[in-house]
Amino acid sequence: YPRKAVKKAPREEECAVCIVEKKPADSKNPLDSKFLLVKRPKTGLLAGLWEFPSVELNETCVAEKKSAKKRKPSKAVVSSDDSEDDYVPEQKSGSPTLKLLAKDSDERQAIMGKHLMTTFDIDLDSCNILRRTELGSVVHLFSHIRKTYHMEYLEIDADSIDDVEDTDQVQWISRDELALAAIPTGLKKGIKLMENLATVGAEKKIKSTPRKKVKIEKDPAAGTRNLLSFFQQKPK
Amino acid sequence: YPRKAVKKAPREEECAVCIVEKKPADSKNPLDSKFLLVKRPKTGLLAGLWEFPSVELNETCVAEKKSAKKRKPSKAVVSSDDSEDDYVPEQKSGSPTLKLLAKDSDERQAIMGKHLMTTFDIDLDSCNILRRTELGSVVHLFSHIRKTYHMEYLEIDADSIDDVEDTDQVQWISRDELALAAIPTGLKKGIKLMENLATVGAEKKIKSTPRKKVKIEKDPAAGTRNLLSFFQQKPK
Amino acid sequence: YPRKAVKKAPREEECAVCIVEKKPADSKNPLDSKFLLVKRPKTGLLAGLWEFPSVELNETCVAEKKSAKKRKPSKAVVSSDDSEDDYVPEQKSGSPTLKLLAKDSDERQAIMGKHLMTTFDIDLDSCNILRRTELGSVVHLFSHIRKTYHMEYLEIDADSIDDVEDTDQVQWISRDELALAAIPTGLKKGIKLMENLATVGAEKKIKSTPRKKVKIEKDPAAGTRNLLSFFQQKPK
Amino acid sequence: MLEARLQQAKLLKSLLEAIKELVTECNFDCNDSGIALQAMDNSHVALVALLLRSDGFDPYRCDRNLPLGLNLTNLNKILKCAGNDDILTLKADDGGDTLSLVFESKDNDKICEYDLKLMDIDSEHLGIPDTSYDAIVHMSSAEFQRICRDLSQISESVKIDATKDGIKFSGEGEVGNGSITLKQNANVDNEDEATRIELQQSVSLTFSLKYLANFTKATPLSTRVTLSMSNDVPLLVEYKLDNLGYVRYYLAPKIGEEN
Amino acid sequence: MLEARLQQAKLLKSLLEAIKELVTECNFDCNDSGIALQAMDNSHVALVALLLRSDGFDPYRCDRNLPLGLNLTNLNKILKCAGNDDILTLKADDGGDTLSLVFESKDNDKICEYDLKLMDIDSEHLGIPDTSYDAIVHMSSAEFQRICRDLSQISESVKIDATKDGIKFSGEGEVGNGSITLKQNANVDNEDEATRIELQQSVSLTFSLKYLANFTKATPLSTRVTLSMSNDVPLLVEYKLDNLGYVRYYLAPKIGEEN
Amino acid sequence: MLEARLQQAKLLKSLLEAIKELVTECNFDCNDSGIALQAMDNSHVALVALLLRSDGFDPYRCDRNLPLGLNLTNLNKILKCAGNDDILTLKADDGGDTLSLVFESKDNDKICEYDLKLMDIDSEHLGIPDTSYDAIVHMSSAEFQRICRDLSQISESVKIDATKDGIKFSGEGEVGNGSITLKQNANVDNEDEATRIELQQSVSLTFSLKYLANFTKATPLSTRVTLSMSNDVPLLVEYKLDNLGYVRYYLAPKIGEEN
Repeated sequence: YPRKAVKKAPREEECAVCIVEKKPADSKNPLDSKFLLVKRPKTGLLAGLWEFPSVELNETCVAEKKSAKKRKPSKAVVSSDDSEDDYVPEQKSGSPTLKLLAKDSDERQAIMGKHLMTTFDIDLDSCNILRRTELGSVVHLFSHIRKTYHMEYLEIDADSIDDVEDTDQVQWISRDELALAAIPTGLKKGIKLMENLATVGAEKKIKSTPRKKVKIEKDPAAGTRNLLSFFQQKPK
Repeated sequence: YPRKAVKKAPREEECAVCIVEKKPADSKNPLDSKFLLVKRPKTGLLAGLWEFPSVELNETCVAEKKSAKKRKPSKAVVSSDDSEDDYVPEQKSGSPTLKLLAKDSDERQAIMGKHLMTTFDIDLDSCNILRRTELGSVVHLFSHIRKTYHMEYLEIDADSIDDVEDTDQVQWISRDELALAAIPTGLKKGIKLMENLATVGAEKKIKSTPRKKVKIEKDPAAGTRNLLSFFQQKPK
Repeated sequence: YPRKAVKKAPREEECAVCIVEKKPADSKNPLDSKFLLVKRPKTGLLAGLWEFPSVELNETCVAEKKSAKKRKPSKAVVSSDDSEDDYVPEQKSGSPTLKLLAKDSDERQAIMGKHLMTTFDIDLDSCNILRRTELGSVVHLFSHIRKTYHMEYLEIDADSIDDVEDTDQVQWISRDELALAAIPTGLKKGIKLMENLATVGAEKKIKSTPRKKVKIEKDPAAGTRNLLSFFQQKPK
Repeated sequence: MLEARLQQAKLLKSLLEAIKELVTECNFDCNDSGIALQAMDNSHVALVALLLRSDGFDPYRCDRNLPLGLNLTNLNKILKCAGNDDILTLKADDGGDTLSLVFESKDNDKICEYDLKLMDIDSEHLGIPDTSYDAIVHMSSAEFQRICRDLSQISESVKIDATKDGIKFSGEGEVGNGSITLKQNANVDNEDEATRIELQQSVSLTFSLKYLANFTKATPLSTRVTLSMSNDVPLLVEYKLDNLGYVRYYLAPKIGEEN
Repeated sequence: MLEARLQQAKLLKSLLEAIKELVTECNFDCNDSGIALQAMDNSHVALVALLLRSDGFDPYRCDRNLPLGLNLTNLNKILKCAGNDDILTLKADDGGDTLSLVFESKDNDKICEYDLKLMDIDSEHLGIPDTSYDAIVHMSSAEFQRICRDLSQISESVKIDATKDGIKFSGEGEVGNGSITLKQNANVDNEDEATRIELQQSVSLTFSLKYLANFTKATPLSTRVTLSMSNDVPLLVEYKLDNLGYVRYYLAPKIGEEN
Repeated sequence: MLEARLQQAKLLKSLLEAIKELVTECNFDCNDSGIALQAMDNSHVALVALLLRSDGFDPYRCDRNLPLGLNLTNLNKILKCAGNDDILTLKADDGGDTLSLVFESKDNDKICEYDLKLMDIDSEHLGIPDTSYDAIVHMSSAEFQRICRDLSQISESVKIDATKDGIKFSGEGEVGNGSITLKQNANVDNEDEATRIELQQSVSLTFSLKYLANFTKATPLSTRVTLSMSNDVPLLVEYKLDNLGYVRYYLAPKIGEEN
């Protein structure tokens, strides 16, 4: 037989993302708002792209990487067989999901609050929060990672936080620049969710009401248990 | 009831746009042409994007802005209720269209001629115009503005105008760069119209003939009267 | 009658393109790879865009250009009649295809090997080639050129070639940057072919097998003879 | 409180199709005489007015004025879940924030209940003056739809000329010109196909084809349509619903020579 | 060696449509009792199991176990080339690397032969325990498809409640809520329309509608469908093929209050 | 001056569909014997030749040679406005710059008049030598369309082998190989389905499937198609129009082993 296709579920990763909008309290013009963007590290997945403040939620990432490293110690030239054996052990054990730091939106908001504090000096307890709401979750497939972005939207009164100079790594950019920035596709879905939310908010004049027009591209398998927890894998 | 939706027509604005192509008279190669682009101001709508030379045609814009300012004098923290009350007065008066400076293409061409002269030192009376033609009108919807771009296309013999150094604010760019430049979506439709025109011109070898393939996304309501000029709003 | 439409076949040009991937031999991570990009000359078709190493395969290009120049000696101002008379002679002679330097993939690989050697100092004989395979041909239509890109994919062990500093004209960029780079549309199809190949390679763990998912947008007329070699043009 | 029962869900399904492209959100104004709706499109050049009389329902109860603010896209999503022949019941409480829709199939034991969230919509009601039109054309609704579709191929607007002999629709565009003429033919066999014209005075008016084509989404509601015209006055396009009410569209004419 | 002849290509065409969206590549396991397939979707929440018994073919020959690794997208491309009423023959050699498909039309002298490349697929077989379900619902497959489609309009998941009186499907979303109830009606005239419930105990389970809607691609295969449910156990959705076998889908339930 | 009246607009509508994807602009050459068209596709590998004889029209008048330069996309837009059963009249003046099309419906009082702008097209006429082909295959046009569509699933080109026993179409691609064989069957009941082969010598030629599939847009024009082939010569695919003329397509063969 000519080809092999060993079916494997991609590695699951989850990530909390927060779209922070800084809005002059006395402005009705949505174009006066600024959004917080951070640059990704220069190496690794999506290197150098801009993204919203994000926290990886998978604790075991580090452990996993370590074991992967152990498996390729020699620097010998190998064939182009770029197998992904590294992940097979997880597969076999029947638990393809890594351990999560936060299971629900409350926990995620707490983690994100700390992250904004330590990384950007934004103290949510002392600043004036105009709105904070979940946008939903967006799933993005990379070559061997299935990444779930849990998006929230945070609107802060611009007068209640200190102005910080833009740097190479952190910037506050306008709504129009947002549309042009080099942001990973996965997060662009988040922008869309936020824009819908904003539209609704603006039109309806009532906040935290049931949203409409927000078409979330939800993963249909989200929230569904894994079949492997019910059925046994047969020995071959 | 949970939500409010006050229906309001967006503010109407019109704008004359001129795609200026500078073409070496001895070149048959469309890639030798250069197009004039200007950078938008650093603030306001579409800040920092590049656009073709444009003239706003609505005289009352300034007056309107002033009245808007009066309505939000205090810098107090308000709720996220980003209403657009500012525009309601116009609405009520039953005349949602602002006063126009130019009603037809002749008037627009005159205004644009002056603009090119004063802003870019391009004197249409002294330079060699190879072609000047209307491209049609393109409507673009912003969040609360309905903007009509009246596009014209102006082809000038490159030898008949002075070369000017490109600056941060004004540039002559090539056809290929045009496709990559950060130009507002609304104007990109204009580029398409021009390209169709160019194609037709090149293929057919006859200018100012009925164009084909130029599919203008016309606003179906254009040229139609407002119903409010016929029917009375009932008191509530 | 209002318009003329003289039907002419576009000029045919062929070009060999090589996507060179430099891959650390000890890395299974596709994101560690780098791709070789070159900047196009500042003038001419697609000026200033980045592309993969490419060799034009049409010998007569130069001769053709010369004859074109002869036909427009005076710098007089002409009308906007941008005819393409230059190519008519070829048309009339019934042989719209220029002479090709390489007819099959072996010849193209030889030419590309020389090109990589002389231009980028990459000596295929001395470095460790992990994979070299044809990706197929992609046809792109410019205004008056019908360009066939013969794409190949070359995977080299990163340890077996010298690291070279990136310059203004030559860069090794990552897979993610590749997605964002200003690469001509025609070549983007090539990237897609390569990605499909990579996916298949990774999933199936067997190289040089019949590929799947690789949907090549082939020109349906490719490989078909010209009707003019069978039928005679009637005198008018 | 509203309770209104319709023998065939199909009617409401078709009504929604007929108005949802023109209007996204609006109030259904319910009172003891029936359910009415009036709304303008975003550009304020077209208006749709809908009336469903209470006697078209059985039973119908509505004690006091009750405006139901609805998102038509969402209402349409729910109506898609009704079978054409289902019995449909609308229910709403006076203080409530939902419209309840119940679909019962006639032939099997299936009941569907949907609750649609209501919105508070601040609508503007326009007073439409009684007009005695110079020309009233009765014609096949399918033929009117066909004409709008055909002329859209070549033109963006249509000039309608009504004379005592017939009605002529004409347009022009890049491709060329076209005109379609229907002769007055009161005596044809097929009543649905007949074209009849009540004329006080010849009229000639120009309209946006896109809007007219939009109005013809109401074609499934009636085999006949009526075009009422006077010069310099909005066109009235009316589809009558058998014994139940009507859908009326108004469209402002185009100005001057521009098209 | 496999040789299996089917009187109507349509059956295999419909089977492929029923599983190809869920699974892209899998093994058809052939042996003397017939052809079987088992595969999970990529997310590992759904499983499809297919059985075509040998006596549904005439003739059927398969000497020893023979797994045929197939790309279903490619197989489907080839099956699209078969007429619905063509006679279809599958052939494969024991050591071979192709599956041969022959389509013969009944009425004219046309013979189509296709060779499909095989793949070596390392599939994981799951042992599915015998479960005595608390509720088994027999219902019209078309009705089930309709219900999944309708609720998809407003919701991403469906709660299924089975009681002795009937089965209720309900969902909720941005637009509002909806529920569809089918009453147990063993005695209706139309056998295909009847809803019958075998109940040990009431169940209430929530599932992803997208997956259920995917399963209903099997609707053309049978007029009836069976839903077998116990709390906290994967749902079994089964379509029986007349005298030939079945398609079964398993779907894990949703967790907790999230939907 | 041209005046040509056709009893059924459908014929011209179908003809346009059959050629508009291959050719965008070309001359309809009118003279006293009828209307002819000849045009190559952009890549210069295919040619379409059309003839409508004057006696298919009633009346037909054309005093002198009159080339009508037409944009087929625009002509098609206007023909879409004709009902299938409308009576169609073409009119053009000798010095004019428009083609006038009049559609009259048979059953009601509707007249449509369209004016299409003409273009001055500098067309190249090719002399097509009379060829006595080695193999001429008469077959069902629907079957030919089906075969082209089916093989397109797996291949980009088709090899056609004609022998005295039958005609074989075969292709190969990533997915696998396929072949479809039609046996010569002169005596079948259904005349439209029969496959007949006039053979001087066996031929084997390879063509681009995309172009062949394009030619089969002419299928509605005739129940039969004729494939005429000699080795190393363009294929002729002909659809005859009852008593009126023909559509012929020529396609150059593919070179060598490349496909």
